Amino acid sequence: MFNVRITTEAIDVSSLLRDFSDQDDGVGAVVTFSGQARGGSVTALELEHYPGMTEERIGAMMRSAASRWPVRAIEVVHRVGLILPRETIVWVAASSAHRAAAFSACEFVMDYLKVGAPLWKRERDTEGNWHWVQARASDNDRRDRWSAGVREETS
Amino acid sequence: MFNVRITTEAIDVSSLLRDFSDQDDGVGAVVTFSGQARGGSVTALELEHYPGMTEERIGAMMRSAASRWPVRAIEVVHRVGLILPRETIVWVAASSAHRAAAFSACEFVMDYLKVGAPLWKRERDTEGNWHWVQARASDNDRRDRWSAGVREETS
Amino acid sequence: MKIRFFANLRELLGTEELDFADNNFPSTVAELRVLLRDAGDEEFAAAMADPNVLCAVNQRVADETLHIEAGDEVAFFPPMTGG
Amino acid sequence: MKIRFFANLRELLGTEELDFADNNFPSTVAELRVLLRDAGDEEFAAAMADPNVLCAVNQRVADETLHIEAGDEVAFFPPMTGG
Repeated sequence: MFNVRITTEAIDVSSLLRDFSDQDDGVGAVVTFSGQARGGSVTALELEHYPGMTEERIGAMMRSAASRWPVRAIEVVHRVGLILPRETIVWVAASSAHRAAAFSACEFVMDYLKVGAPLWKRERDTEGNWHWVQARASDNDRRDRWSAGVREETS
Repeated sequence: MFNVRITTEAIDVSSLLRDFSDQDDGVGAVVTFSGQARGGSVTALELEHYPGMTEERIGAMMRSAASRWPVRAIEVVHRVGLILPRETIVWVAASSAHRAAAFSACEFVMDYLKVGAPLWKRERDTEGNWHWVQARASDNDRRDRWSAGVREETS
Repeated sequence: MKIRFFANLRELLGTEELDFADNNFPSTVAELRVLLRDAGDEEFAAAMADPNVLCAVNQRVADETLHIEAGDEVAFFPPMTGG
Repeated sequence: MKIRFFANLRELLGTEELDFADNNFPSTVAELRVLLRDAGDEEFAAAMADPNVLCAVNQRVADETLHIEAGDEVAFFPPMTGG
């Protein structure tokens, strides 16, 4: 029902979606998010995390989502270690009998994960130098809108 | 970039996600929706559509989404004909450099599709009788909230 | 000129298409609805009068006052329930 | 008692863990930050004073006034940038 996994292995979104969709007897709606490493001036990413706390924090986010919307299952898989362009960094899936609930739960978990799960990213530039990624205020804004209550009123 | 397909074949969300994720050089964010036929008192669904108009209408929804958010690609696959419980009825995928755009575009297209694409659903009950599914006011409400402008202001 | 029917309208009428001689063709969607009432049974006639039943002209949902012209593709159907 | 450091703090300090004798342990997060300034170079000291740098006690982000007790798991890290 609530599943979180941190892995150094490559994430295969295709098989994750197959397993997530199959686990339930026709749940109705499944929404997924996958975040990929972009290419261009970044030649690699490295993700570091706080073992234990990461799983605990993401677990709390999933339970919080489930208390707000009638979700059936939520799954998060986050990769750590070295990640190359095009590879998947994170996968979030949510299922529900109601599509609006599945959309909200998936986006909610992703918005909280970005700013509240102890993971840190650094990027390698074309010259081979590593730079820690700075947190963005816009990510805090996206999380905060879930507590503003505006979205629920309009949903 | 914008792809819509109506099919009588079973929809394999797993391979659709693999192809959709692979088409782009590390786009950043991919959001997908899949709607499955529920089981229980409904033993089968049958979907009827207006060929040509269905593709045209969904195409217009995808273009409308792309004009509102910076999306890279949108794909819709909708099954018609006989559909059994657990099978996938519809698939919507949206990709963007920004996760908020991918979430919004995917949900927008799905909300409009529900009430604005010429498809009709009937259900077979446990006694083998077919019943046309009635449109729900809540589906109109979900579409209308995209024109209320509230969501954009909070995003 | 052909008129198409979908879903329960198709079932009520027992056919997915009606032929209309072009010279008898009404000028607006509203007039066409009136003409079509005699094409089926009472339930079909009621559906034609139901404002929830939609008319598409050239694959776009049309206003009741839209003028229909020879060569237009016309269809009637109930509220959509895809997805 | 051990204190863990992540990301750029770990790099600045050159280690992922510091040992503190329990009897020297400060009573609040704020006091611990002051004590830790001497553990690294100037840049590390500045990070310890930076309110954006977070402290987790027992795997929860902690308020500056939180009392730290023997056996607590304490960690410092910059704003999170996962996903």
